[in-house]
Amino acid sequence: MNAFTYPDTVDTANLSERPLLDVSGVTLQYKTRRHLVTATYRVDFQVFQAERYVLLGPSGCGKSSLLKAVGGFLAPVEGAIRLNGRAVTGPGPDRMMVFQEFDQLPPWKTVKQNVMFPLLASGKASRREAEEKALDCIARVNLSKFADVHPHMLSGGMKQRVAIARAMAMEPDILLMDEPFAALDALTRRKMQEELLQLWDDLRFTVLFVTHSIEEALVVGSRILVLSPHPGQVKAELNCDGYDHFAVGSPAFQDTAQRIHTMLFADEVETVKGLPS
Amino acid sequence: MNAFTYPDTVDTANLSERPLLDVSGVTLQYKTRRHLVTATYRVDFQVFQAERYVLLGPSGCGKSSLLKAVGGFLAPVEGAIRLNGRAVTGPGPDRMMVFQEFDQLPPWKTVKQNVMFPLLASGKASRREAEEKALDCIARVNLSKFADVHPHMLSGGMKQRVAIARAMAMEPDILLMDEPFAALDALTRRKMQEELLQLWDDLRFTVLFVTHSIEEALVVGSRILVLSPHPGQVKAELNCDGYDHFAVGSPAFQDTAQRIHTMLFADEVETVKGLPS
Amino acid sequence: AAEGRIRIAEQYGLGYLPLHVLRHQKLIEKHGKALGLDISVEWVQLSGGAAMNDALLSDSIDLGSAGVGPLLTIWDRTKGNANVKAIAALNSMPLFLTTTNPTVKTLKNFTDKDKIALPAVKVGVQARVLQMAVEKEFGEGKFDALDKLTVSLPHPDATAALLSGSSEITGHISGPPFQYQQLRDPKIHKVFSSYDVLGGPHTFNLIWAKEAFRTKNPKTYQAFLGALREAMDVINADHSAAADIYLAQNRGDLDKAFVISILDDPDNQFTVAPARVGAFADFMHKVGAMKNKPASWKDLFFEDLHGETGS
Amino acid sequence: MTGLSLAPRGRRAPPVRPEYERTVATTGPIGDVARPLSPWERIGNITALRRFAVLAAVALLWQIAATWQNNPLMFPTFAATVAALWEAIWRENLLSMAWVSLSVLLKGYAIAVVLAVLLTSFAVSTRIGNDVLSTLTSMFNPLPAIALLPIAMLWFGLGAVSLTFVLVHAVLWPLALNTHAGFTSVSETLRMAGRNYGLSGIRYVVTLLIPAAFPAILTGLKVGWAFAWRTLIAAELVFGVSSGKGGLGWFIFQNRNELYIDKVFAGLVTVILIGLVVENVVFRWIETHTVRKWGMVR
Amino acid sequence: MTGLSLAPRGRRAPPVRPEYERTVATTGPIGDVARPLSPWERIGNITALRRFAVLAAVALLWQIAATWQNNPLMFPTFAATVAALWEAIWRENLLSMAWVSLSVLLKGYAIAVVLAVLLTSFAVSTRIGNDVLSTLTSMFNPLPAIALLPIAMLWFGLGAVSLTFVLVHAVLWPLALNTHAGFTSVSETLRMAGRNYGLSGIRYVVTLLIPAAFPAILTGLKVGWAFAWRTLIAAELVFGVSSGKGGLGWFIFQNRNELYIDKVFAGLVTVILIGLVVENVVFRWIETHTVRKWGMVR
Ligand SMILES: Nc1ncnc2c1ncn2[C@@H]1O[C@H](COP(=O)(O)OP(=O)(O)OP(=O)(O)O)[C@@H](O)[C@H]1O
Ligand SMILES: Nc1ncnc2c1ncn2[C@@H]1O[C@H](COP(=O)(O)OP(=O)(O)OP(=O)(O)O)[C@@H](O)[C@H]1O
Ligand SMILES: [Mg+2]
Ligand SMILES: [Mg+2]
Repeated sequence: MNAFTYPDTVDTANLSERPLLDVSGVTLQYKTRRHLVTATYRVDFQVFQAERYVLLGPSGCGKSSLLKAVGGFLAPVEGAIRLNGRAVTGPGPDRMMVFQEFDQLPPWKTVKQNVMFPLLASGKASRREAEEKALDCIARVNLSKFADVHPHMLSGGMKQRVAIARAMAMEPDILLMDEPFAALDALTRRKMQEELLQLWDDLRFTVLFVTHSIEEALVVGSRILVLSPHPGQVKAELNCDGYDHFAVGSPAFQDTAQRIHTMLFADEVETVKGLPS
Repeated sequence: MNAFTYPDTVDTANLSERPLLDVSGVTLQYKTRRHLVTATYRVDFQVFQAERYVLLGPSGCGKSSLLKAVGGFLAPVEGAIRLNGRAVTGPGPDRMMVFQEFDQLPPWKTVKQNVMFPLLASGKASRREAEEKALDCIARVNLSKFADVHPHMLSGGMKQRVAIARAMAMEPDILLMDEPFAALDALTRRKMQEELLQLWDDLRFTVLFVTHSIEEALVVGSRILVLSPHPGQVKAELNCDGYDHFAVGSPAFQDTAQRIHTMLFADEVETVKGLPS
Repeated sequence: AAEGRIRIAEQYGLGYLPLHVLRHQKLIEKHGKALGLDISVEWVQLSGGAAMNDALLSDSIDLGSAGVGPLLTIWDRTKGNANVKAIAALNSMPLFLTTTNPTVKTLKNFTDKDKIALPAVKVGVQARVLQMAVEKEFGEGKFDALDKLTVSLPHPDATAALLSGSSEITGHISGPPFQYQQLRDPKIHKVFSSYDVLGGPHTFNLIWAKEAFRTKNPKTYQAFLGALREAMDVINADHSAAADIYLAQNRGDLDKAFVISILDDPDNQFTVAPARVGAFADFMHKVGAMKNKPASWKDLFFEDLHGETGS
Repeated sequence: MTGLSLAPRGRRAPPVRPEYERTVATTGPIGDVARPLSPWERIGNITALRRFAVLAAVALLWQIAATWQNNPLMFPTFAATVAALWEAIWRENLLSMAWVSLSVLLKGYAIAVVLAVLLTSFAVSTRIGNDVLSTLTSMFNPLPAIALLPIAMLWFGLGAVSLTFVLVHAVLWPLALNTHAGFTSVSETLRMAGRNYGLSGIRYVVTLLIPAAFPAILTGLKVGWAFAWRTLIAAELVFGVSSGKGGLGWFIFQNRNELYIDKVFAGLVTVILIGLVVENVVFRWIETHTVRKWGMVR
Repeated sequence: MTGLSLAPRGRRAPPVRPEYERTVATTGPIGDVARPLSPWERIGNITALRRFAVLAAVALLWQIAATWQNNPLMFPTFAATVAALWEAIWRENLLSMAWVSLSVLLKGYAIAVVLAVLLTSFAVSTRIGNDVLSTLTSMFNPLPAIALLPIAMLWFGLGAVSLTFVLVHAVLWPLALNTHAGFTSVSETLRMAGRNYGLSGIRYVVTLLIPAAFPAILTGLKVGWAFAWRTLIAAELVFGVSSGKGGLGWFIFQNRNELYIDKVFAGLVTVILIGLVVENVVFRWIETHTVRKWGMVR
């Protein structure tokens, strides 16, 4: 983790003034046969090149929906989503997504084939290169022993690690991760976080990261969007660059964590009041 | 949370000497067409009446498998599992399980019906009672607004909350929970933890709890089983009674957390060594 | 079945006119009353000889009616056990080989480009008639010389194919009324009539039963035979009335004049006496389609008819 | 991350931006989480119009093909068929004939559905049951109904019972196959949840497996329905009927014999129309109120 | 937690137990995580034996029923059928007849599979395609093959092409129905993952939807296979073929006309045997190497 020293070597020449991802006034709704469910209401935020942007908010506030909208799977009913200035119209391999659900791995492919699949499907790599790359990424998520196993033989956390390896192997413009580490134990989680930061340090890609852990948000993110409960609206945007695992105990870290906590707690009190005993 | 004061009012007369759940020398294996995967190796532990027993271990170490074996879904190839002295032969509503996967809710039932389903199926309650109870539990997991919605319209965390409500409504002899709060945000998670402890305080049921968060283990559990990486073997059993949310900052808490951390880290070093760079 | 109940299966087509008359005029009931018996008659319509024999053998019907071929087959197979025999003939009618190929005057003119449609290749009356004709023309033992040109096709489909002129089917052996419908088309002409092949009129359709039915229901049987004879008389007395009955019974709106013209044709005779059934049996035995050879036509019929002059 | 890493992008860093906090908008119209759809949106979901267009296109194609073929004895035009249909309905009681067929069909269908459920429940609960089902299915499924009718007649006599037997044969195997396949693809987690409730035996099948496998079962029901028709018509065509109560197949057979090909097609169109109604009313209703509502299919 | 809470269990507390730490056993035999199954375990998985027992039971039942019925002209015994089968194979070239049928069948089947894939791909990618498929299926699926043969003859002449057309009709619709139902039940997450890879159009269907819907497709293939046989036999029964190259259906038809019922049953047994082989060898092999290996079915 001591390789993680970007602030010293920033190359400000490349700093792009236009945001990579521009989400403005996005309202997301699910139409079903009888209901119209509003998931988020007029959310706007910008993500710049090489940012590690975290979406934080209570369960059901529309984090996954926002990520799906950026992924191009869900069209906003209001507002616009622009990637590199172009409106997002559909999904594509430039935005690799790690889904929250465990059934995101095609069950007919082994772990290795699963990681190779998007590389080959998008034409990003030849078969040999894809295989090499896949094995490398599988090793990074510590699943080398299981490379030739089908997903149904994996535990929940192992499945999610495969999904992470798959997304990382693609080295996309922007990585969309929906609670990728939620199913992982403290240790594996920490290792994956470090792996992600290490990789970021190498490649300076952009991440849009959904998490429900304040600590994780602070460690992984460089900027945090705090969302209100359902329907999700923007509550605050905070900077948190510079915290790594070693900063967890520091007063600054604890301060920020406390601040976010309070923000979330404000709602808590409200919600609890409304609850039937 | 100030109602959570059990140590003062312990009724030692009822203390049962025989463990409620006795897992001895259990080896779990998955047979597939070509492989035999050992998930856990000769694991033994005892859970006593009213204990909050936590299984802690790295991803893929066999925690879910152990829980499934206790649930009666997976027969051990070696060793025995006894509940109340009787060998576990199959699943039953005396051991309600919260699964790790998000697809554990029958999609053809609404949230309310889902919570009522096991109550009715096991004959534990009449329709009217079941409905009343279901609505109460749904309110506790803060989903009253979604009581008449089908699961496919819920977010990941909401689905898991329904599963928790469903299990709690059953008030089983032993509650089996497989990372039930993993998909929840910090706030909801804390609320659910408190809810669980509150309920425990009222009813003194027994919980077998899988988690990957050391903090959660210490807060929720009264005793912790630490498992080694795959295949899972018992590494340690620790007491952690008396820590609640307010104890998180205390030195004792931090000590225990650190101790467990080190235990897990011991492996970490080993594993990392074995990793291809 | 108990005495007083009879289940008769008829088929679609003019050949079964005597049965249609029986049904329409309630003649069986009438003859039963004369014998002091209330007979309940059940009618069933089946679509072919094979279905008929299946129904008879499974005791779903008492009397089955179809062509000579199915009778000879079931007689042969049940000889010695169920003993199915014919009660009476229903008619004598010719079968024509018709063609749309103007160059075909005799069988020898058929080439490999032609296809002759039959209800069932190699089996059934039509196929046997063709084989007999071929043997006559090509020489002893060569009865199957044209079998390779034959194609199985139900009458209506073959007729439609022939009339439409847009398929490979150039020849067809059917029976009334299809062959008459075909001949109304100037493009279609007759190659031979089965009467030429067999040397005169021959029975086309018959009605038959298991021996057990006759021995257990002598009065019902007698009433049926009497009624059938009366039906023949009704038809032969007034073709126009018979045509009316046919049209009433078959619900279709076939042209009445056309029906009368067929009935008026002297080739088509309605009589209970069999004609040249023995010749068919001999041929089928010769080509191996029958294991048993009847000594005379009388072996094939119950004795009630043995007084008739048949062949 | 060796090999084909993208070209290094240098040590870029995002611009440093100010933090901000906002007050959340009061819950106005967005507050009621579940607002019903507007009537207009509801109408937009009706597929009847698009389906009707497809039907019209098929009819048009038919008319053109038939006119071009110009062979009314084998392939009448759509217009001629409609005329014949009209006439058959008013003058020849086509509808009551269709009803005769339909009632036999419904009986056979219902029996087959019950049998299929029993058979697959048995198959799913025991290993030998599984073998029995899979062996019987692979044995009997390929047998044509016509081959079975003679045996049916032997056992049940002529008439509706035999037809029903053949119908059951036609529907049972494909339905059992689909149902069983549906059962075996129910997710392991759902299966465990059900057994956790203490469900077992027939209650497990009825309250858990059947709804969970409902998309597959519905397909089986559709396929079975189609094959019931196919079989009934074929059986009537080949074997005729008992007195007086001719069905649709007999109507087709009779008119074919008289070379009224337009009426033959009218009979077939009746079959098609019944099929359309059943698919678009009955099955669609079931689908909307089950698997679609439950989000089990798109 | 009001209402029916269990009786309060008092303020019980568990006994206080000592903590302990253990050293983890060295990785002995348990170390190699994936140990191959022993030969004995492998043998235990063979189902051939159990299936054979089922077959024997069916044969026995048949023999008893036929002996009891004692009507050899309608329902020969199993023994008589086997004898007739033996004779038909050696003296009447039954095998080559079966081969004739089989080759026509395979052709029709293959064409139908391709068409079904195309049609459902179209249906799954556009809304109107969906309507077209569902309308066509509900229209044509119930039509019996026999009703279509005249039109087939008109367009394709006599012989194998018409039969193939009818076969395609028999297989296409049920297969398309199953495939489409399979496509629509693919999980939304998997669907999104596929589109995330940049897959679209036919590549999306081939590399994602088809494997994901494979359990349903396999059922469709099985049902289609069975119906191809049913149709071929029925079509040959009713329509025959040009005399030289009679198939199995023709064999059955001819012998039925001549009342050689034991041979009819011999023909049917041939169909059954082929069905068993295809199910237990071909489809089983496919199943083992796809959906079972992938853990998509139990
Ligand atoms: N169905 C299965 N078939 C074969 N192997 C399996 C199966 N399920 C789990 N395993 C294997 O068993 C081991 C333990 O799995 P298990 O799901 O119990 O882990 P876990 O401790 O719950 O992990 P996690 O925290 O990631 O959920 C893993 O190595 C996994 O590969
Ligand atoms: N398919 C759907 N149909 C209808 N409503 C949906 C659907 N998916 C999600 N919703 C609703 O949208 C809202 C936001 O869901 P979303 O999955 O985005 O939440 P989330 O922030 O990811 O929550 P979590 O942390 O629990 O995963 C929820 O209220 C949910 O009920
Ligand atoms: Mg989510
Ligand atoms: Mg697990």
